[in-house]
Amino acid sequence: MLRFVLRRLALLVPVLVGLSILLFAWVRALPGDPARALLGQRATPEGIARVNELYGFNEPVLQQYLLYVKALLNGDFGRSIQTGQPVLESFFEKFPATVELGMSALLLAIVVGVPLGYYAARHQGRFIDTAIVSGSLLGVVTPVFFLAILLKLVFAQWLGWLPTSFRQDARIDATHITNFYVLDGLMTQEWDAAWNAMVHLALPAIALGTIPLAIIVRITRASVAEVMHEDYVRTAESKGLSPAVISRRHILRNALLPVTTTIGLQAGLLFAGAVLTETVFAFNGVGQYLFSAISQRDYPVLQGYILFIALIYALINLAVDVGYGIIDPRVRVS
Amino acid sequence: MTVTSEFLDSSAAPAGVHQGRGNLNGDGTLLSVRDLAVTFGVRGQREARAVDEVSFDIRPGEHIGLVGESGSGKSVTSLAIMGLLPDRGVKTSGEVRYDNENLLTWSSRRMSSLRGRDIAMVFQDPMTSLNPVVPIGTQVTEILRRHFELSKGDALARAGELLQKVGIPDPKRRLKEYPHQLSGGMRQRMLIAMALACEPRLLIADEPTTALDVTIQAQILELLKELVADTGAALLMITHDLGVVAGLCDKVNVMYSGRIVESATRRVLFGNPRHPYTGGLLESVPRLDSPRGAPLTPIPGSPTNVLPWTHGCAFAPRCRNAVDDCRRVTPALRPDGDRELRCHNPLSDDLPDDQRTDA
Amino acid sequence: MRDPVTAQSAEPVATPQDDDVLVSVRGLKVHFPIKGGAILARTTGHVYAVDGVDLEIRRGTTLGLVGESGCGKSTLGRAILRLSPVTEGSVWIDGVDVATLQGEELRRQRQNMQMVFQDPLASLNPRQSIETILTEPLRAHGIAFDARTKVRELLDKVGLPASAARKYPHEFSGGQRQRIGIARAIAMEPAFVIADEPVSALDVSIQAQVLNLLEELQDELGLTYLVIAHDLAVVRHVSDEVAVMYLGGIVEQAPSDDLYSEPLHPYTKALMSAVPVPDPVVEENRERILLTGDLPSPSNPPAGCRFHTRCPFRQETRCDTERPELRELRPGHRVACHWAEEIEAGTITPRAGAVTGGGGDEAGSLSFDQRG
Amino acid sequence: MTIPLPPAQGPFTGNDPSGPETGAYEEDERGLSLWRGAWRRLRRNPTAIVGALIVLAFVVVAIIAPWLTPYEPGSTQWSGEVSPTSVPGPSPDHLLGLDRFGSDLYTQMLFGARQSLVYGVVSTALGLSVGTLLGVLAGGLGGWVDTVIMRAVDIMLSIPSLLLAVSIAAVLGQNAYSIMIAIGVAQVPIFARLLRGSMLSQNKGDYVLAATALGIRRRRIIIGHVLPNSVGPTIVQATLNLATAIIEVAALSFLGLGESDPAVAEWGRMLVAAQDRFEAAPRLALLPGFAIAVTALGFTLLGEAMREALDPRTRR
Amino acid sequence: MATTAVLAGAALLLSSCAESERGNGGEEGTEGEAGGGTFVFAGAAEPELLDPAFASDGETFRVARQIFEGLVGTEPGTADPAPLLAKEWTVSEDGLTYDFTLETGVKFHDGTDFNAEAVCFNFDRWYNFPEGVQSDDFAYYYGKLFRGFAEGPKAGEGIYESCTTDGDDKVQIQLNSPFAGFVAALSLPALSMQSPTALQEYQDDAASNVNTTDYSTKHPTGTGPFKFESWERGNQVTLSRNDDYWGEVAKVDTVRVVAIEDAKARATAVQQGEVDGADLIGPADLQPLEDAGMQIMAREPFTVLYLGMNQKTKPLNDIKVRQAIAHAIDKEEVAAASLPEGSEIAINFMPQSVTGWTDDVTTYDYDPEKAKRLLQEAGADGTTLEFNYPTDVSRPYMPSPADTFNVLRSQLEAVGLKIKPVADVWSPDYLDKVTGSADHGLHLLGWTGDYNDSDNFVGVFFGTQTDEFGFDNKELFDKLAQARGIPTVEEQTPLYEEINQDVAEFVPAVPIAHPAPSLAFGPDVTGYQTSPVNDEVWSSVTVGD
Repeated sequence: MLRFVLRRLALLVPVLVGLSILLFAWVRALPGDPARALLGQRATPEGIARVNELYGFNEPVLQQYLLYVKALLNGDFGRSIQTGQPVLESFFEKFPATVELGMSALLLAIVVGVPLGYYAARHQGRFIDTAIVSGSLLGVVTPVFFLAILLKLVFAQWLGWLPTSFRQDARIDATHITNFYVLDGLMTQEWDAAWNAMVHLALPAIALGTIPLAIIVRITRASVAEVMHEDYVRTAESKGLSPAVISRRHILRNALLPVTTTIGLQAGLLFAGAVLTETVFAFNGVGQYLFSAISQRDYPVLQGYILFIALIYALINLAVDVGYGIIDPRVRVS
Repeated sequence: MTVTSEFLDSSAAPAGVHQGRGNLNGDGTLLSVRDLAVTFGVRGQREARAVDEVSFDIRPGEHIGLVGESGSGKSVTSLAIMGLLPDRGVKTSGEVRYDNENLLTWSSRRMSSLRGRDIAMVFQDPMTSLNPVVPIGTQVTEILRRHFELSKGDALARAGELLQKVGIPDPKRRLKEYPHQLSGGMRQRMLIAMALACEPRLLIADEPTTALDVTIQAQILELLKELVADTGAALLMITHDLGVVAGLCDKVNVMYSGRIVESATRRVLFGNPRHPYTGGLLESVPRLDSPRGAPLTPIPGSPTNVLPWTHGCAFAPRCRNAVDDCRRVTPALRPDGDRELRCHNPLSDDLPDDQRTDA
Repeated sequence: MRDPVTAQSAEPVATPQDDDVLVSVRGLKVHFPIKGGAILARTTGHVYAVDGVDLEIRRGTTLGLVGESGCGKSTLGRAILRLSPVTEGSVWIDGVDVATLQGEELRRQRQNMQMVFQDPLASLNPRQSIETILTEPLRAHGIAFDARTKVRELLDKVGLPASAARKYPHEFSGGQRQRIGIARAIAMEPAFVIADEPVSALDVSIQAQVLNLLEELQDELGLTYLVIAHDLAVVRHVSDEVAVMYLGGIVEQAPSDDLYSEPLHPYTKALMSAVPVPDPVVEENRERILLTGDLPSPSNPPAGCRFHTRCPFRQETRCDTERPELRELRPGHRVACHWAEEIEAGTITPRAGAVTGGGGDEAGSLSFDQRG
Repeated sequence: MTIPLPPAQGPFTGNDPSGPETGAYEEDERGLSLWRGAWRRLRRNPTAIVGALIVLAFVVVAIIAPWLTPYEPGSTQWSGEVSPTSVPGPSPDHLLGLDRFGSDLYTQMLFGARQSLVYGVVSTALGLSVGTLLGVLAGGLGGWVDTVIMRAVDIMLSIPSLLLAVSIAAVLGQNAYSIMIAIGVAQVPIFARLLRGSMLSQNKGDYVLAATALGIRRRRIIIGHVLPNSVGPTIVQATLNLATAIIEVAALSFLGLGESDPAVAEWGRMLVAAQDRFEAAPRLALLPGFAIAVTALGFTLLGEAMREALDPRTRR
Repeated sequence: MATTAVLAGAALLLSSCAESERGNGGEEGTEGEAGGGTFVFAGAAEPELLDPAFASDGETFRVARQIFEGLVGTEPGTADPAPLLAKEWTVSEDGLTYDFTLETGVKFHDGTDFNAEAVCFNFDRWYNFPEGVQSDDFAYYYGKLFRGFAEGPKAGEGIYESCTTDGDDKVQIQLNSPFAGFVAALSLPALSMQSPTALQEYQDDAASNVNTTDYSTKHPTGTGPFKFESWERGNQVTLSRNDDYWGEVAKVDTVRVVAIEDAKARATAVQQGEVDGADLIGPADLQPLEDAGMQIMAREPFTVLYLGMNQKTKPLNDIKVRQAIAHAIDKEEVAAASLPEGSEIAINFMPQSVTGWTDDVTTYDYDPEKAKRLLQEAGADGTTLEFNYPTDVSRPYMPSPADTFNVLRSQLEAVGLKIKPVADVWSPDYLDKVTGSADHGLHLLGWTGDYNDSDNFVGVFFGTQTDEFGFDNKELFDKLAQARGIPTVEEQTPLYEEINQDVAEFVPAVPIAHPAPSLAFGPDVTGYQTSPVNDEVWSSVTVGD
């Protein structure tokens, strides 16, 4: 297993190097001048030249890249052109928000999706199955941003039950240690802060979690339906085991293997959804920041963030594979 | 409930094994199948009758063979007895009499406490019949714990003994392993160990050696024979391999397209097959003991070239002996001397008279 | 890719000039590398699938190759046809060493050597009609033909109606598909055909049809066959000569009748005694030599005689240290066992408990009689 | 629908006289190729019919949009009637009312279908063709070509596809082409990997070995055997990707990277433009939102049905 | 405009209400006379840094105005200078010497005394900024207003001469050339007084990035009614009441400034009570918010929105075409369709309250027929014009660009022009294209005044040859340079009036309106005093009832 992990990590290196080159080239291919973005409406040509010189943007690209890599190797991801904040620092400030959002969305998707999928599979062809399958189809095809807008309209604006933006009510005096607001609230025993953070998570998490939820329902259903007809389930039945044991030990344990892979894949894909969700809900996370970095041509932020996301994406996939090995003994030996 | 340990202690008398565990049917049979019919219905398609008019008896300790090619309905029959056919889209009629009751009318809950304990089953493919992600130990102990009130430790100890019994070396280590770490033969031994764990009164073996190599097959058949004899269980052997039943079964039922076409004791059946299908099978399979160069006489067509039984004899399109009646009149399974036969024009009876017990 | 460790028999073998012999295999080895390593893939071992095989097949005859799954018989068959990489050795077919051919030369040579596969459905391209399947090889080799007549003729040869030409593989039954596979193999009128488990995927009532067809075609076209199967009865039925394979090597080879009447190798004996016979009388009176354990892994074959770990006749000496050569014990009957003579003479007997049966299950018969 | 049957012993093989095999000897008809078989199964699948109807409706509307409305798309001639706080609702002249820019909403919706169709089809076709080419090269040639292509694909896949599309759209600027290219390029790795994977698995098939044994040239094997058997999943994926593409076009518009003209009838853009008129006229957002979802649903249903129809396991 | 007056009245009313309701207490019930509680305000972006000397963005200034004070402030509700830290001042005849008398007893938040020495410390700091921060992205305002530093490329061009103290409460600033807008300019937050102690301890003007120094992120120290508490990047800035404030102590305990980029989201946040107030409310949201019981306020417009025309492109180089376009536009309709209530129609490129505004200019009344005729005369009817406008942005002068574009487009199309829309993301794409390249035709842009100075409007627009307008009009450039150099406002006035007339004749752009930036507040907010130049200090604000 350790070998496997090492091998995968080693394989990651060329991908990241390739990605960093690609990113570097791409970021510089973006039309528009970061200096202009920084200086705004009143920028003068001298001012722009000065900023470009400051950030070394008028050096040859190859040299810029080498300098960038050199800094990277020293753990320096550069500073945001817009805010001057070190990229690494800002990433770790914003990353908890996105993780919190993504985890809630995923948790929602798993906690609701797996039982629904299982239930549908066990009632294949009945009305309830059709209903669940249709619902999940709708979930797959509804654009995240549309759903986000709808949720906002219904639950925030019409019903006024849930907040529309931010991670926490600005009126609450909350201590932020880890920047995971719910966790912070629990750690500091500021219960209302934790609760408030959770309430703020509700709508974004639902919006972001719907697609993974729908996909998990479908995969679980398909997987359970397939496993149900496996020989070993028949063996289990022939042993006279109780339906509960058959479901849990023989059907679910096997059926969840592909679901695990799906969950991993979805976890990676949440980043894309987070850009849209965070934008709609003014949720101050990586997605929103990344998107504004694209429009602001904030080169260091773009390069750093996308590299991080790719890395995390790869690590999630690796974790899924490792996890898969842990739950599937067949993979363990090889 | 106390666990009977005779199985583990082979010196104990097999007769005592099933004391207090149900009765025989009134006619002395352990299991009596009468007019079993299974119909599969799928939305938008015509119903398909997979098994029809199937009747046979199993007495305690008896070995019964059910022989047929794929699609002949032999496995469906066994699943129907076990109550393992899906609820939806399947209609089962007839009677499976056990303990003077019709199993087909039992609730699924009641059936599930019967399965594994009174009637157990070994399946064809040992590769797919074991749960790949559950340790072997759990898979053996779960059946013990389901049917006997055993602690985890006791169940595990007993599972170890069972593995030993079926010839799996180093059972302690094996119990912690997973099925993929075993060879095919070992897995089949595992399945047999599980099936015999509760010392059932009837063991149904559905093609238990088909997926195995011939030397392993010999091992497994030998093991089955031995264990079934030890526990005194009856055996219903389902196979397509006439060789397997020839050495094992007291009585053989040959199925074709969902119905029994010939039924007799093995000596009678193999010595003098009368149904053209049985005869054809025997003539078309190369035999190790026949002189080389003896030509094979194949059955023409394929098992899919069949008539529906409602329009005559299903085998008629492939039958060398077919007469006009065969395509018009559905033959019934009738006693014919020392056997039961479903044929309008059976093969000639060419055995010497002294071996016959004419009706 | 030659394995230095096992390369002792690399000396060139003289071209077999015997016109009678169509196929001659010398010292054939197929070793598959096992890839491992933490970071960079490297070879950590080999699967010795075929490990030094010599075979000869005379023109117009059939050699049966029998063995259990995992013994390397299919790999051997594929290596002979260069469908598996050959690690070492030569394969002379009709005067050409196909083991050394490459590229276009090899492709050309394929006209002369064909294969019938085990799974008829999997080996037919599901998206091609039968006509395409049958004519594609002819086109590939630039053989001129009239499609209609040729296809009709081929189908006729294998006992299928001409109407089959425009259908697709999935529309046929198993036996019919295998006929198509055979028709395709003979389309280019090859001299040599390997049939790899040609009937094992078929229903029992169909097997005879296909076996008969193979025989008819051999008579008609003078084909030379290598029939690979795990079923001894099938192999015996179709073969003039039989080779028994165990864990990458041939352990016994003899004319069919000799082998079956007098198996000399303990493995052959065990194998034959294990085959059930559909005759209660025979079954009840048979002695059965039971082997213990499973086939060892071909990636880590036992030293000495590969069979010694399971052999009921195993001796203290030689068996676990010295690999027995295939030697001719009688004319045409070769065996790879150090103790073959002694076993045959009865001076070495199998271990106790390895033999069962003999005299039948008396108790069973008795109870049966009582009940009857 | 999975039929619960004991494996390998389906009772249908024996008793169904209408089974395809009985007639094999007698009738001289054209055989049923896998494609035709799949088509037949597709036609009988209600899911496919619903999906196809939606897709058909969508395509027809997209094509004949100009004949369904008396107005020009993007015409803002009624902008005077629209104010920040009021947007005229449905009336005989404007079936769905006006949008916030004073265009006829009904017309905009119709032409939105056209935009979505063009964007979806062009971008998917781009992704499909480039991806297929790369996949065939990688899967067919193997070796270093495979390694290089797959590493590149890995790199592309290491960025979530929407992010990739956003990045590309940002580079290419705000116009229709850049959206199509962005979404198309983001699909390339999906198709390349899918096709390569299915080609590799087909490569292991016996029929490929058989073709090699027959002496058929490698190139011919790849093109004539492996590829036709590998494209099934790709076609399914392309259909499903049409749904994704339509949603992603809308997402890019939503992020302000789409078509630059505010009056252009593009559902995603209409949705984002409608956001600040939500109270005044929710229909401005709901209609395009539902239109996107329903269209995506149509393609998804069709794709799923095709997957089912092409799946060898559902073949009888 | 009537509406403006009403709204301004409302604002006053609100502040007087605050007086009467004071002391009712917030939920926290803090002691003292203040109302307590937390006031949460949403801007459109987060501040860039907290040292206003290096800032030029409104969001930084919004926060800075609560923490810092300058020598000069503004009259409430106007752009006119008013005493703040300086009680009074005098100017010499030649306009070069300024004498300020300071408030006494004022302390910075860190306890440092505010006195003449501190004032000179600040002036000297600005003047001696190292070269690294002299660029536009840092000391923009000082550089623009004082034109040079002690060292660096613009050494010697500066107009600052010296600062001398006379006791603790008297300070004299010496300039080396006259600057009519000097006093008004001192009301800019960029020139507010900062604690010398804190600056010395935490600020490093020579840092490679002054945005991230300790001072700029954690220790901004001024004399204002609120003290800096914390800044959670990307989240919020928290300020607390300065209980030792020299003037009237603020009423709320805490102030939080949050950033919500999307205008719609800001409005929703106010409506949902997630924030107490928000700036730059979109025109479409005003009515719904009002209906929901929220308070709407409009600043007196100190902005201008114009339709720019690039004379580098044909046929916009033809004055007839430009006149035609001016006649084609119905400014009232544009305002009604896309601008908040309270916006004024523009005829000059500066709001009415700025020196030099005159109604004696050529006004191009809405006359489509005349426009068509002019186009025909110029042979330009049916020409296709590129029309650039930004997306995803709301500026005080341009709350809803897409809507504005849309109305303008239909008006221009109505007179026979064809419009090719080109939309870009505001920053940097749009700005790049419109102000940094010649690759544009018509475009939307505008300006928000920083302080009451004419040059801050027309001078910025038309003072030199620019890519934005693409014309070279030496006469106009000279006039603007000359006006800038005149020492007193009184003398400047006629010249700026003349300039406005010239510009109107020349039509380099069409002034459309002076949009009134709108703010929205929850129903329980009182005492918010709007300012045309955003000089809004929240000490009088109360929250809760």
